[in-house]
Amino acid sequence: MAPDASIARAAVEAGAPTNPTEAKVRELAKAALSEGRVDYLIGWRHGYDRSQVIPGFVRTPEEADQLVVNPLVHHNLVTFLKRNMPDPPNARVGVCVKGCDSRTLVALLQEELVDKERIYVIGVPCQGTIDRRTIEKAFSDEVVDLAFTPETVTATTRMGETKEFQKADLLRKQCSVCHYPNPRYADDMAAEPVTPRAEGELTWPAIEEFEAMAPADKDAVLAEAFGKCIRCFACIHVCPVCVCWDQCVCRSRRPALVGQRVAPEENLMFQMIHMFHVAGRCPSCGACDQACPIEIPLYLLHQKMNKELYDMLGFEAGLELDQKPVFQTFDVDDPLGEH
Amino acid sequence: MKFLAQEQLQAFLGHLAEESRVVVPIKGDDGVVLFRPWTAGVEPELDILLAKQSAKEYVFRQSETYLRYGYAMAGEAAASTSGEDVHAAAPEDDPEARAAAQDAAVTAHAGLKVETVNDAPAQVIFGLRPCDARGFVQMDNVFGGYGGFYFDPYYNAKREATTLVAVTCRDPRSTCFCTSLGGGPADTEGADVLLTQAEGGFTAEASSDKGEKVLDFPEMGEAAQAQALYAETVKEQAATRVERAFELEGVRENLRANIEDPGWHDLCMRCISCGTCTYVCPNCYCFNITDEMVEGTGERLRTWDNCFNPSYTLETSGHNPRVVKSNRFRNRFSHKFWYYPEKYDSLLCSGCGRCIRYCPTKIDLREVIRTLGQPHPDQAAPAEDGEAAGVHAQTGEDL
Amino acid sequence: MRIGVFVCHCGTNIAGTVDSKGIAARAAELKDVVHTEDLVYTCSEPGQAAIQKAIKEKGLTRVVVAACSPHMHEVTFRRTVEGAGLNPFLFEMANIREHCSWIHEDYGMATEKAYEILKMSVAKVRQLEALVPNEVSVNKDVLIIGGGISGIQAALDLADAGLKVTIVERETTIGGTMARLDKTFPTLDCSACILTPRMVDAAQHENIEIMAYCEVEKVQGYVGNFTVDIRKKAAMVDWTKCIGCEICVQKCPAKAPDVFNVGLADTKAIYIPFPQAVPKRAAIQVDHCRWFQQGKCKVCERVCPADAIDYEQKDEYVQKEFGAIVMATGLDVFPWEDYYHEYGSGNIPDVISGLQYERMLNASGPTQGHVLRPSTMNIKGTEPEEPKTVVFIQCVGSRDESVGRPYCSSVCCMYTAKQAILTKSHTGMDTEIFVFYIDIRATGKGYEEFVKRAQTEFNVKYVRGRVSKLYEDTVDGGRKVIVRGVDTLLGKQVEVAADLVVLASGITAAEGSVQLAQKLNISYDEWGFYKESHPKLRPVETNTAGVFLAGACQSPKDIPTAVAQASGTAAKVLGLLLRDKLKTSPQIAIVDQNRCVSCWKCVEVCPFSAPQKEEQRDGTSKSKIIETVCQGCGICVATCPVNCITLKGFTTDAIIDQLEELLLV
Amino acid sequence: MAQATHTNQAAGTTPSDAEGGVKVVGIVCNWCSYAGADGAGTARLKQEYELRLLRVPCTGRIDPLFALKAFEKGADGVLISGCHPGDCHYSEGNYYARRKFELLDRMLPHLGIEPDRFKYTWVSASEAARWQKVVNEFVGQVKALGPREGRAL
Repeated sequence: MAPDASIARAAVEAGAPTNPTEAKVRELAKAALSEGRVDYLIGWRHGYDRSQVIPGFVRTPEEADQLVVNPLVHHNLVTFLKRNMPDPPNARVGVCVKGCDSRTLVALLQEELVDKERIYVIGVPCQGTIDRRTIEKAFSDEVVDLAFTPETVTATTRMGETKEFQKADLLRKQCSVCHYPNPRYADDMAAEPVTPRAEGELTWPAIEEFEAMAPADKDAVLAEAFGKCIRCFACIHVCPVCVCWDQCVCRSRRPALVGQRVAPEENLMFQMIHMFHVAGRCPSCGACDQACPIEIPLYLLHQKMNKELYDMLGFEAGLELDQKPVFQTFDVDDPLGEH
Repeated sequence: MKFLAQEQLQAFLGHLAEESRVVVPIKGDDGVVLFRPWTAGVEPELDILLAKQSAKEYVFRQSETYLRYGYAMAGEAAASTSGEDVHAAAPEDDPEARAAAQDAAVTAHAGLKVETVNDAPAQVIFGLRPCDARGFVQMDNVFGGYGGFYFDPYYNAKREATTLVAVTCRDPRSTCFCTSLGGGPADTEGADVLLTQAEGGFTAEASSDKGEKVLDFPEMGEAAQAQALYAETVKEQAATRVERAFELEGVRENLRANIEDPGWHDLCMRCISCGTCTYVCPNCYCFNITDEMVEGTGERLRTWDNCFNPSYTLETSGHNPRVVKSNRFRNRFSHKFWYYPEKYDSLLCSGCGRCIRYCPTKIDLREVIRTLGQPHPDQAAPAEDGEAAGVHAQTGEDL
Repeated sequence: MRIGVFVCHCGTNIAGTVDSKGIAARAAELKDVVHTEDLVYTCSEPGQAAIQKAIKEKGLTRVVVAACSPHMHEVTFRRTVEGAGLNPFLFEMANIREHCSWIHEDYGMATEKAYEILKMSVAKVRQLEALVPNEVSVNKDVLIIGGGISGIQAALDLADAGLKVTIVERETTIGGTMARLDKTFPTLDCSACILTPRMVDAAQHENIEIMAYCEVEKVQGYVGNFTVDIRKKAAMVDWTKCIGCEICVQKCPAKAPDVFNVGLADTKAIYIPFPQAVPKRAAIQVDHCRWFQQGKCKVCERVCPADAIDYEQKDEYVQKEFGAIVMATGLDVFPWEDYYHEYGSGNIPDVISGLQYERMLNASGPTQGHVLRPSTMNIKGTEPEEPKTVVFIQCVGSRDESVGRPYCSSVCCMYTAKQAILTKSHTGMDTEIFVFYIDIRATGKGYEEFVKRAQTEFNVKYVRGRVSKLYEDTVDGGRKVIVRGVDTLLGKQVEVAADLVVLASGITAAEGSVQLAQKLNISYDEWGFYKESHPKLRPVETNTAGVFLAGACQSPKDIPTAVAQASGTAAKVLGLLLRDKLKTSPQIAIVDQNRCVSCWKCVEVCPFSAPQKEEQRDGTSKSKIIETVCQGCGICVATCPVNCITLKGFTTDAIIDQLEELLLV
Repeated sequence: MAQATHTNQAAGTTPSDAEGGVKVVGIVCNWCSYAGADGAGTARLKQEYELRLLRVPCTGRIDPLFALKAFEKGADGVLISGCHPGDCHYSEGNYYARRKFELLDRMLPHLGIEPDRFKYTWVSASEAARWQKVVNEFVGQVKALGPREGRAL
C-alpha cells in the first residue's frame, strides 16, 4: 500500500509528544492501525510549518507519531467521513473528534449518513481552539512557529520576532462559550473529560452587537461581508453536515434557487441556503468560518440560527443519537404561535 | 529610474485617479487585505502581505455580464434590426468589431434583442506583486489569440485599459516560489511599472509605454544614486529569500508519466474539493457560462469555475470524465505544468503561493510537484495494490 | 411552445372591474403567447368551444384561462382542453375574479393586478408538463359514520344498489335524534312510525352491517382505498348472547341519568335507551354500576337468562377497508344552560329545552306523553300538575351573536309550532300558549300553512320579541315562572306568568365532530359543522376525495332536507364506486435518483410513507416514491436539500418562475 | 432595450410599480387559505391591491427559501398562510411548515428585513372574514414600511 503522501512527504516532523492527550491519541491510533481495525486514521498534524496544523491521514503505526493535539486543531475531521469524501469510500476509518466535531458526527449518525460500523472514533476533550489568523494579523511579518502553555500562546515570526498572547484572547468565537468540550460520541477517549468553559443557559455573545443594529446598518454590514464572497464553496464543502455537495442545489440551474451572478444579495441567498439545509444538524462548530479564504463572518448566520432554534424549541444539534433533526420532525404542541 | 517619495504617494494616486480607476490592496477592518478601488486618503497595503485575492478579478471578472437580451414582439425586433450593416462595417482585422458584428447579426432574428456589454474603464492596478503581474501574461495567452487561438473581446478590452504598477516583494513568504518558475520578486514581466522600496519611498521603473505614461507625474523626480543602489540591494536580498521549491526540469514529462499514480489519491485525501486555490490564483482562468433569464429577458454571464467543482466538465449526457476528487485534483496541477505548457509554451503558475496559504487544509502545490512532478517509486504500483484496488472500486476506472 | 390565453368577462363579474379585453390584448406581448382572446362566459358552451377551436387552429400546446377560482372551474377547463386533444395538465387558471375583480373597486388598479396574476399563470404554464393519471382498483364498501336518519337513509339507498355498507354508531342503538322526537312537522305523523321501520330495514338488510356502540379511531389511505380502525366499546354485555329482554334493566338496583330522555327521568346503570332500539342490546354504564363502583351486586348477571353479562369485557379494535366514507354524525342540542343565565341556567325546574319537551310529549317518554310541570313531578303525596300557561321562547342559541351562534338552526320555528299544537291536544284547547319569536322561518313545503294553523286554529299567541328574563315567583299562591319580554310590534313590555317555559334551543354540531374531522382531514367551520366542497357545485362532497356529507353534520337541517341530502349523497357515492378503477391525481412527487444523495429526509417526513429506499444495482440505495401512495402534498419536496424531488404540477421551477415574473421590474 | 421593452408592456402603472408602491407575495395552501381567499372574494370582502397569491398544495410544500428568494428578487413583503394546525389536508404538512417559518421569521430581522415584512398564519376555508383581515393588516403594515431600499438581501 502506498504510504500516505501527507505524512511521508511531510514538511515538518512532529517530534516527541508535547502533552499527554497528544501521546494518548498517538497510542490509540497506533493500536487501531497495528491491530488492523482501521485502514487509515484521521487526526491532526503540522502543515508546512509549526504554526500550521492540518488534517493528517495516517496509514501506518509509524506515521501515527506525526499526530499532534494542541490549540490549533480546529479542523473538524468528520467532514472527511461524509458522502463522497472518503477515498476509497468503503474503507474503515479512524477519526479524532473534539466536542463540537462529535456533535456533527452524531448528527450524521442520526440520519444514517455515516456507517457506524466502519468508523473508529477517538474522543479528544477540548480546551478550546484558537484562530491562527488573529495572531497573523498582529504581525507584519509571517508567523512560522507557535508554542503553547495552558494559558498562553507564544508566536515566533520568520524574522525571529516573538510575542506572547493570552490564549483566551485568541479563542475561536464558539470556543469561548463552549458547553460541550467533551465528545458526545467516541469509542475511546484520549483524556479525562474537561470542565466546560460555560454552563447553564446557552449564550451567543459573538452576535449580540450585530443583533442590536438597526436594519439599515445590518444591511450595510452584510452587503460588505457577503460582497466579498468568491463562491469557492469552501464553507459548504468543509461543512461536515452539508452532505449533498456534488449535488448542491447552490450549483443547480434547475431549480435555480440562487443565481450565478456574484453579488451581495445572491451571495447572502447562497449562504442562507446552506444555513437552512444544515439547520438541526449544525452545532456551530465553526469549520465554515475557518475555511473561508476571505474570512466572511459566517458565524453571524449559523450562531443566530442555533440561538433561535434553542430559543424556539430548546433544540441543540447533535447531542443524542436518538434525537431527530429539528425539521425532520414536529410536535403537535410545539410552542410556536403565528407571527 | 524615477523616485516616488512616501509623502507623495497619496498625491500620485490622486493624480492617477483623475484619468482612471485606481485599484490598490487595502486592509479592511477585519484585517483582510483585498484589491479594492482606491479613494482619496486610503493607505494602500504595500508592505508585506499578499492580498488574499489576486488582482485578476479586475480584468477577468469573477462574474461578468457580457450579453443582455430580451424577447420582444417581432414587429419591434424587426424595427431594431440593423445587424447586417454592422457586419458590413466590421473590418476583417479587428476582432472586437467582428465580435460586435456577430452580436448585431444575432439581433436580426425576429423577436430577439441582443446587446453586448463590455465596459472597460481605464484603470491602474497599483501595488500588485510581480507574480500577480506575471499571471496576467499567462492569461493573455489564453484570451489574447495566442498562436491564432481564441481572441476574447471582453478580457482584452479590460486588459487593454489596465496599467499594472507592481511593487517588488521585499519580504517574500515561506510559501513563495516564483524563482523556481523563472520569475522573481522584482520581475517585470507583465508589469508596466515596477516600484521598489527604498529610503523614504520607492524607486520607479517603467517597462512599457503605459508605464512611462503613468510615471509622467511632475512631482516625481529622478532617483538618487543611493536610492537606486538601495533598491538594487532590496531586489537582490528578496531574490535570495525565496526558497527553491522544486526543479522544473522534467516536471511536464513526469506528470504525464505519473498520470495514474496512486499518489494523486494520497495527496488529495485532505482536499475538501472547494475552489479556493483556483479563485485566489492569479493564473487560473476556467469559467462557466450561464443565462439568467426571466420572461425572455435576461443576461448571459461568465463566472469563474474551478476544476474542483464536482460539476466541472460534467457532460450533458450526465457523464463526467473527472468523476472523483483525485481526477479533478490531478487536473489542476497537470493543467498548470503540463497541458498549458504544451499549448502555450510557458507555465500557468507564477509561484505566488496563495493556493498554499489560503487552502483550508494547506494543500501544498510544491509538495505535489515534488512528488508527482518527479519520477517516483510508486509509479509502477502493482495491480493488487490496496490503494489502486480501492480507487478502482470507487471510480470503476482502471488505474 | 405555443401558449393560448383566454380572458373571461364572466358577464360583468370580472369585466365590471377588470379590462378583460385589454389584458387579453396585452398578453399577446408575453413570450410564447401566440393566441389571446377575451370571452364573455368562458365556461359556457360557446366559450369552451372557442378554446377548443383555438387549440386546433393555432396548434396551442399550453392554455391559460384567466377567470374564476380553479376550485370553481379547473376541472371544467381541463376537460375542455382534453377534448381538443391537449393533455389536461398543460392548463393553468388565473384567478382574476375571487382574487381580484370581486375584492377591488378601482378599475385601473384591478386591471393591472389582473394582468400580473395572468402573467404569473403564463409563467407557470410554461413549466407544466403533460401528466397521465394513474389507476388504482377501488374497494366498493362504504363506511357511514352515524346511524341517525341521514345515515340510515344513505345506507339503505346504497345497500339497495348492491353495495356493502357499514354503519358505525357510537350509541348502543341507531336512530339518532329523530328517535327522540314525538311527532314530525308539518304532517304531525309520528316520528317513530316513520323511523323505526327504516331502522329495522337497515338491521335486516343483507348488505348492511350495523356496528353500534363503536367509534372510528383512525383513518388512513385515500379515495377508493381507506383503511379504518374502529373501536368496539365494551358494553360489559356479550351482544352475541343478549336478547334484549330488559329483565336486567328492570332488576338493576342502580339509577343512572337518562341521556335518551334528556335527564327528565332516571334510567338504570344497565340500560337499553328505548323499546324500539336497534340493535336492542343492553349496556352497562360503568360509572353508575354498583359492581364496578362498590364491588358488589352482580344482580344483572344473576337475572340474565342468556348469561350475556361479562364484567371483564374490554374495548376491541377492528380494522376495515372502505372505498368511500359518508359523514352522518348529526347534531347536538345547544347547551343553553351554560349561556343563558338570564333564563336561570337550568336551575328553574319549569324551564326546559325543546328536546326535553319532545320527550314529555312522547307516549313512550318519561311521562308517558303527559304534559306536566317538572316542578310538580316526583313529589310524594301530590299529583303532578298540567301547565295551564305555556310559553315558548325561540332562537335560544340561534341567531344570537351574544352566545356566538349567529346562524339560524332552521328547525326551531317549526318544532315550536308543532309543540304548541301538540300541547293543546294534550292539555286541552283552554291552555294558554305564547310564542316569543324574532321572525318566523317557515320556508319548507306546507310549513307556512302549518304555522298559520297554530296561530288561527289553535289560537297560539305569537309575540314578536325577545325574552329578557325568566324568574320564579309566587302569583296568587301559585308557583310561576315570570316571563319578562318585549312585544316589539306593540312596542311595550310584556310579562307572562307561565307554568311551563319551553326554550327552542338551537342546533350545534355533534360533540367530537372536530376531532373526527381531523382524523379524516376534512374541513369544518368554527362551530364544528363539516364544510362542503362547494355549496352549489359540490354540496355533498368534502375537499377530501371519497368523503361525503349527509344530514345535520354539514349544517342544521330538518328531517326532509336531511333525508333528501342523504339520498343525494348516496347517488354521489354510487357514482364514485360503480367504477372498478379510479384515476389518481398525477400531480404527485417523483425522485430524480441520479441526484438523490440518500439522506432519507423524504422518508422521514412523509405522512403517507410514500418514499421508500430502493436498492440500486451498485448496492447503494436511493429514494423512490410509490406513485399510488403519494398524495401530492410536497412536504418531501420542500425537505429534500438537493431538490431532486419534483412535485408534478407544482414544481420548484414553476414557483420560482412565478415569483420572478411577478417581481421582475 | 429588452429590459425597457418588458416594463413597457405594463401600460399605465400597477399599484406595485407606482411610486412608493410595494410588492407583496402570498404563498398559500390550496385547501384552506386559497379557499378562504376564494370565500372572501365570493363575499366581496374588499382587500388591499398589492398582494399576489401563489397556490401550492400544502404549506408543507413551501421551502422557506422561497420567501428568501422572493425578498432577494425584490419583494417588499411575504405572507404565508395555510390550514390551522391539526386541520392540514395532509394531516402533518403545516406542523413541519410551522417550525421552518418560525425560524425564518426569526432569521429575517437578522438579515436586515423588518419583522413586519413577513408573516405566517393560518386561515381556514371557512374564514373569509379572517382572510380579509389578515390581508389588509399585513399589506397595510408593509405599505407603512414602503419599498425596501439599500437591502443586503
